[in-house]
Amino acid sequence: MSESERVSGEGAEPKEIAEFRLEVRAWMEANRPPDPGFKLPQSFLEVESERQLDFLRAWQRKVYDAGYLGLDWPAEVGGRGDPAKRQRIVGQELARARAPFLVNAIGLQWAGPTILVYGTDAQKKRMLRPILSAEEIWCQGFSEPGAGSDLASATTRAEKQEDGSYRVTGHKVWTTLAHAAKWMILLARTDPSAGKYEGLSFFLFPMDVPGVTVQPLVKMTGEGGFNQVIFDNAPMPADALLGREGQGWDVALTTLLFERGAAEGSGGGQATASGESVRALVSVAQRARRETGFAADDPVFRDRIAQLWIEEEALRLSALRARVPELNADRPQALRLMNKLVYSEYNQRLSELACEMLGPDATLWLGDPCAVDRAEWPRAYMNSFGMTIGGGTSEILRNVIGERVLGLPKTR
Amino acid sequence: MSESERVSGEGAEPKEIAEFRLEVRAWMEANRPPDPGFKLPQSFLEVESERQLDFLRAWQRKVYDAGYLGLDWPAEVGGRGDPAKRQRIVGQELARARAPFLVNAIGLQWAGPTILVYGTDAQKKRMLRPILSAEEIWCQGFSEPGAGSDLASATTRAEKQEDGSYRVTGHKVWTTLAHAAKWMILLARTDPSAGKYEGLSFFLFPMDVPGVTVQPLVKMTGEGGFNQVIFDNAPMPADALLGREGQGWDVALTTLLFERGAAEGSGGGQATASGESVRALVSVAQRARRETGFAADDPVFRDRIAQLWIEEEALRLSALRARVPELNADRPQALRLMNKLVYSEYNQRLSELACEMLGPDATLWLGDPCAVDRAEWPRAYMNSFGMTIGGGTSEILRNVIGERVLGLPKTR
Amino acid sequence: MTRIPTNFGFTEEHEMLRQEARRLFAERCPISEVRRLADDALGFDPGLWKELGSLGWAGLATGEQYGGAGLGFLPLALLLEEMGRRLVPSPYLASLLASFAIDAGGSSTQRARWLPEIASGTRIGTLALYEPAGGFEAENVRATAEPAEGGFVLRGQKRFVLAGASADCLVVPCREPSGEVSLFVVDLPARGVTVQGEIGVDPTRRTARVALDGVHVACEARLDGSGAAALERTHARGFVALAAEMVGAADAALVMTRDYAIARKQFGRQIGFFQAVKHPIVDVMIGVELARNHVLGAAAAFDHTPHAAEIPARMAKALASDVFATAVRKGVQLHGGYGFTIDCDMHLYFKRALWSRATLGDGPHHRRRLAAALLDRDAAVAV
Amino acid sequence: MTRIPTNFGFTEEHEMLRQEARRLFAERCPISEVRRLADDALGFDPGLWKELGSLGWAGLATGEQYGGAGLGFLPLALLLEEMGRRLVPSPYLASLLASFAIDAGGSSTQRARWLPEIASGTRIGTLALYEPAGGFEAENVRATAEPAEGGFVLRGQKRFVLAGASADCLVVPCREPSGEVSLFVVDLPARGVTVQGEIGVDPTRRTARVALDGVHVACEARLDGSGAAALERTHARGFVALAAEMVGAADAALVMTRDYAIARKQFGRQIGFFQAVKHPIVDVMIGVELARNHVLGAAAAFDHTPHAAEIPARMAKALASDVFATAVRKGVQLHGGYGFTIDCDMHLYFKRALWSRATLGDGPHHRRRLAAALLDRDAAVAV
Repeated sequence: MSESERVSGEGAEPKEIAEFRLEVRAWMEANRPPDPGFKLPQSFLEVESERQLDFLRAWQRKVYDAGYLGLDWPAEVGGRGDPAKRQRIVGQELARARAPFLVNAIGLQWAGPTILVYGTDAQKKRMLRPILSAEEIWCQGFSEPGAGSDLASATTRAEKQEDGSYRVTGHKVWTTLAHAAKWMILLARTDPSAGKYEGLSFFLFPMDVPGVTVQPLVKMTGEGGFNQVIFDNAPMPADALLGREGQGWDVALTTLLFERGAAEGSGGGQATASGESVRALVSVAQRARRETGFAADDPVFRDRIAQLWIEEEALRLSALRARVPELNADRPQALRLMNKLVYSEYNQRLSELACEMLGPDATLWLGDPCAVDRAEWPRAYMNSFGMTIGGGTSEILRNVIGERVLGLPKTR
Repeated sequence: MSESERVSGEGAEPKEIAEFRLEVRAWMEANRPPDPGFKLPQSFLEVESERQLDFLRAWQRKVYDAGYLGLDWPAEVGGRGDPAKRQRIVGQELARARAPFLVNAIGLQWAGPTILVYGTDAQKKRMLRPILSAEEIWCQGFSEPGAGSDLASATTRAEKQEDGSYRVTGHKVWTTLAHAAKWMILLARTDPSAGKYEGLSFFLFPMDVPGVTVQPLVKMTGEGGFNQVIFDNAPMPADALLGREGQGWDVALTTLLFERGAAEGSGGGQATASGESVRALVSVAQRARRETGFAADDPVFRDRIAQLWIEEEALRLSALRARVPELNADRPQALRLMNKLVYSEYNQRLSELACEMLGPDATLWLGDPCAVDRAEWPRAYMNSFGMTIGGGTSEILRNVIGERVLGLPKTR
Repeated sequence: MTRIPTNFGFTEEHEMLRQEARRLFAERCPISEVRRLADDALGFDPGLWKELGSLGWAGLATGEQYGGAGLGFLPLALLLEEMGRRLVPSPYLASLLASFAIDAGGSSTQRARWLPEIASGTRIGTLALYEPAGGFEAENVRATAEPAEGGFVLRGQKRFVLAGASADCLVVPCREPSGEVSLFVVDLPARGVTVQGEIGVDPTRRTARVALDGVHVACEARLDGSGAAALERTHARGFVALAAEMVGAADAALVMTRDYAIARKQFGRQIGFFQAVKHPIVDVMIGVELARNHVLGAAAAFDHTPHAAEIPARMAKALASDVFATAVRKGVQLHGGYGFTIDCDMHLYFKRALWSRATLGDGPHHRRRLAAALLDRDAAVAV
Repeated sequence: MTRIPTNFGFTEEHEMLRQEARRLFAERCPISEVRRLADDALGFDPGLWKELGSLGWAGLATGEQYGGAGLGFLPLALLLEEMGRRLVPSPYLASLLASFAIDAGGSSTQRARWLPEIASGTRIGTLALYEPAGGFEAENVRATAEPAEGGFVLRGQKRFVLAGASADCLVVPCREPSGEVSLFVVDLPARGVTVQGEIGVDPTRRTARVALDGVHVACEARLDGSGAAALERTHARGFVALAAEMVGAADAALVMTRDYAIARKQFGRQIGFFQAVKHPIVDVMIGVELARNHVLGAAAAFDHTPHAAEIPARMAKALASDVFATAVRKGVQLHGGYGFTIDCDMHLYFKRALWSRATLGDGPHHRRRLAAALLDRDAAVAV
């Protein structure tokens, strides 16, 4: 088998699917945008500038217009009502083509699918199409300074007014894309007298109202892309409510399942084509000079690279196996709940290993003319913590898996 | 430097100490007993038979008679009142000479030192000398079926009688050497109405009274050496009490400090001469056949062996550094409290690595004519769990260190 | 592009087999039975062995033309996982290796001669994997086959021969004067063959030393195909068969530890409350599930893309070896003092893990080959 | 038998120095100052540098006959640990490497010429460690020194030169036509030397690319001793100097994480209650203490058994590299979202760890040499 075949995404496919894949692949090849001439972010978590945003919106729009987004969403909201499988194929081919990522990821992967589950018809009609077209960017307002892992402790208040509308006061943090967002999925407390979980509600909050202050935060890489958002009596219409009042925690858990890759239905597939990362690692190993030659010739590094390859392949196989219920009979939720945990830690070890192999060359930073791959690897290693912390820290996810999948007693 | 020098125990020593070391070394060389012709246990945790016991008692007696035990115990109880350093040297030279271990380890290392701290003059006079001479073997009655890591939950009851004596009823487990012991250090509840900690007392219990049943337990290696002990209204005199009634938990914590190597004053040094283990591992690596030759030539195993060497040396240096208070100013307790944890896990990884390198050869067991080193390595790997579990599991010790050394909140 | 089916080729028939296997082994091989057989001279239950034969499971993957069920590798992997879960002491794996070898190296005549009896369970086969000098690959073979009147004379020492003392038929790699390795099938007992049971760390798995001291075999006893190639194919299948068993056993060790963490209380709480107990259990579960992915993937590869199965097979054995080792290491540790005794069943899994990791290549062994396939242009392994 | 003193040769004088250093850096280099200097063009505080000179610390280990304090390596290690703790941006380590090299390679005349000014802090020295082709050992040197009238002409490229843009004096290894490597001392600025600051991941540590484009130096600029031998001795001291700094910095990262685990509450508890937070912090502490043991042991070895110091030195750098990497990995992770921002000081330690691990050999690099010393009879390393 050639290298390109070895790292491909899927098992043997029915003819129609294989044809669809080839069609997408050809389109990507023909339409992938050229290098814009300025630094692009590594993922949607690091979008800083207007020009980055414009470029990425235009690209997502192009993919949508070509008919490759929202494939598994209903036609009446802008989708195509196809099986989820086709959307996954688009995601895989996007990654394979090394095309830019889809910038409205929070809308496509978390907000949209949640609205599809809990939204009224009016909400679906209004919200979903602009998610696909990237006309309206979404952000997520779950975490607070005092409620990071313990999301249910959120204290941001949504106070109901006489006319049924709400006023929001509070403080959200780690709000990726808030600076660009038209909408926020917001977890807020509507009933402070109710229990910790029962007092929460879930809203589709319009960011362009008065009383909203977005302050950029800077990541350890020096990059922006996430923010804190301060609400000072900000107004929100009655129909911003998603689901029922007091149902917020349940709705948020659904969102978290999408966020952790534990449920299907994202409008645009995640960029997780298999083989991509280890292939990049191999390229680093072949260029990384060690005392004994190149890292690719050093048995100690070879052993670690092989281990990562094994894990990457195991993750790829998870995607196949997750769709055969009988092969998950003993622990139906396991593969889905562990996906984000395993991937994020694998990814962290992989990017750290790349830095290790590169040695001093990995200590050069963005802007240095000799930096290897524009300092991609130390940057990727630092950014990898975004994934092991955000969307449920690895520590919290181990609790979740232990409790929900294995029935171990709750640690709290 | 030659190999034998590289693995030696101590730093440069004052002349008198160096002379003492040479004297001990010469004595060991001349007096080390020959192979008895039957299987000896790997440590005092695995003593099974009468003949093993007799052989080992005789050896300890010989060491004591030569003046090399109890060096740092007072002369009036059978010791010599020397500095602790000399006793350590004996321990190191015992290990260096590959002499048999000292069988009355619980007496020498845990019971004796505790009696020295808390005992009355009468108790010291009565108990200590026969510990040194191995005339009276000791065992430890702390753990219970329901109180393993949570020792303070002990429910074994010591009920005070009108004449001031006690009656003991209860169940102790993992009681090493109980089958051979004349005495037990016993943690028992004297006041069930008092608090969990306050209701405990500490006793020097005579094993040869009615109402005591010793049932051997068998380890996963198939070896014996530890037991459960069932007390059915067993009598115990008033002067069996060590310390005050209700002071048992404090006394037991002192014992645990000795047990975990966190305090000095043991009557006979532990067999932890540095270099011994990695040296043995190297010998395995040089004989272990791998696909590419010997494990000693395989860079992946070489890397792991070197890592263990680094850790072994770090442990050796701990022993030196622990005695310079200024070099421990920031965390005075750290080195001592972490010693058992680090050593036991290092030892477990080392013995597992030996098994890995040996491959199929490590799957042959005691009695097979082709078993490498009489199956020492799989046996050592299995026995290594005795140390990561007994005397405070690794998990509990991490709590203890986190709480006592780092001031982290208690996990309970 | 060469790909396995997206559902691994899994069918309802496979599911029925899996359930049936789980039921049967739960009933016929509870841990009390494993303990009984651990002390038994023979080391397995001939009744259960016979039943596996009559269920058609001894020849599950063997072609129908040779008396097998011809169901392929995937159901075999599912069956082996269930056997591993119960640590079923059985010559099953031994016989499987023999049938793989005869299938890979034999002419159709030779297959027809030996496979049906093995597939029916009438005869127990085995493959001589190791020699005293170590290694199981063709290049490690030092036993010799000298041409002699009407056949060959075999000489050499073999070790760690699975079920060696029970086998009726031994497939043995020997080196011919040309330097080539060939596979010979020796019906046992045979003059010149001495079988001596080994005393192994794992009492649920019996192995033997086999001495070949001038063993005369007929020409037809030499399998027609290249011995080296046949061995390679056999080994790859062996990696996955053993990995499947290991995944089942690791899963059982995990469940046992999980159950103990729920049942056992300390400090007034179930110990599974404590993350120092909970998180290692979760990590073991994750490892077991990932290793299971590889077993399924590799099994499907043998069924659908056999020319590209070596890499998945090595991945399965490498990961299963590490995961099983961790599962039992944590298993003993988290059971505390009890886990360290022979009363706790964990030690049986612990010993099986030691044996299984060491046999047919461990993590470092297979990762070395995988790295070559990934990193070296001129890798010998087909990727 | 060659042994270090049982107390590492530690004295009251060392203790006073340690306390004084801790006090001084706490006062003069709080984290706000580190942040200021991270954005500063020069990258360090010349006032503090001058003060180190006047305290005699720039020449702490330099012999008294060359203007140093002659206190030996142990107090130097203690001082560097305190600098690491505060991430003190300083050309100290650079100048130290230069003085090690001149001390190791220079004749007494050469030492007398350069060491006093470095020891007094009047001039900043540095050593050119790397070249574009990688590696810092003598065999990696490709820069050349051609004999020319009255001296030599140096040509080549050097990278990752510590404090390169601030240095007054550069020790540079070059290869002579004979193939031997020699060390040359170049007073800066010099014609033909171009220094270009690198943009590094660690803003508290400045490095530079240095181009030698036909640099004329006098005969006396070539250090008399064997360049390879001098480099080896210099590197070994460099391993421990850097390891000492790393241990201090790792300890600070540990303490910061510990403090956060006590201050931060989630689920109604201090997060340090949770073993998933507590136990990794404990493991980092254990690693830091073990690495500190090796730094002390190696420092004592330079002072008392210098012929047997290479192994302890490599152990110190190997362990410190891994421990510091773990300390900051856990440090960021356990600080949660905050730890991932530039507002949290952890990122400064994280970046220092990346730089420090990569420089002067990481864990695998040194373990490879250690394994050779332990396992190979004909090891090049003196054990």
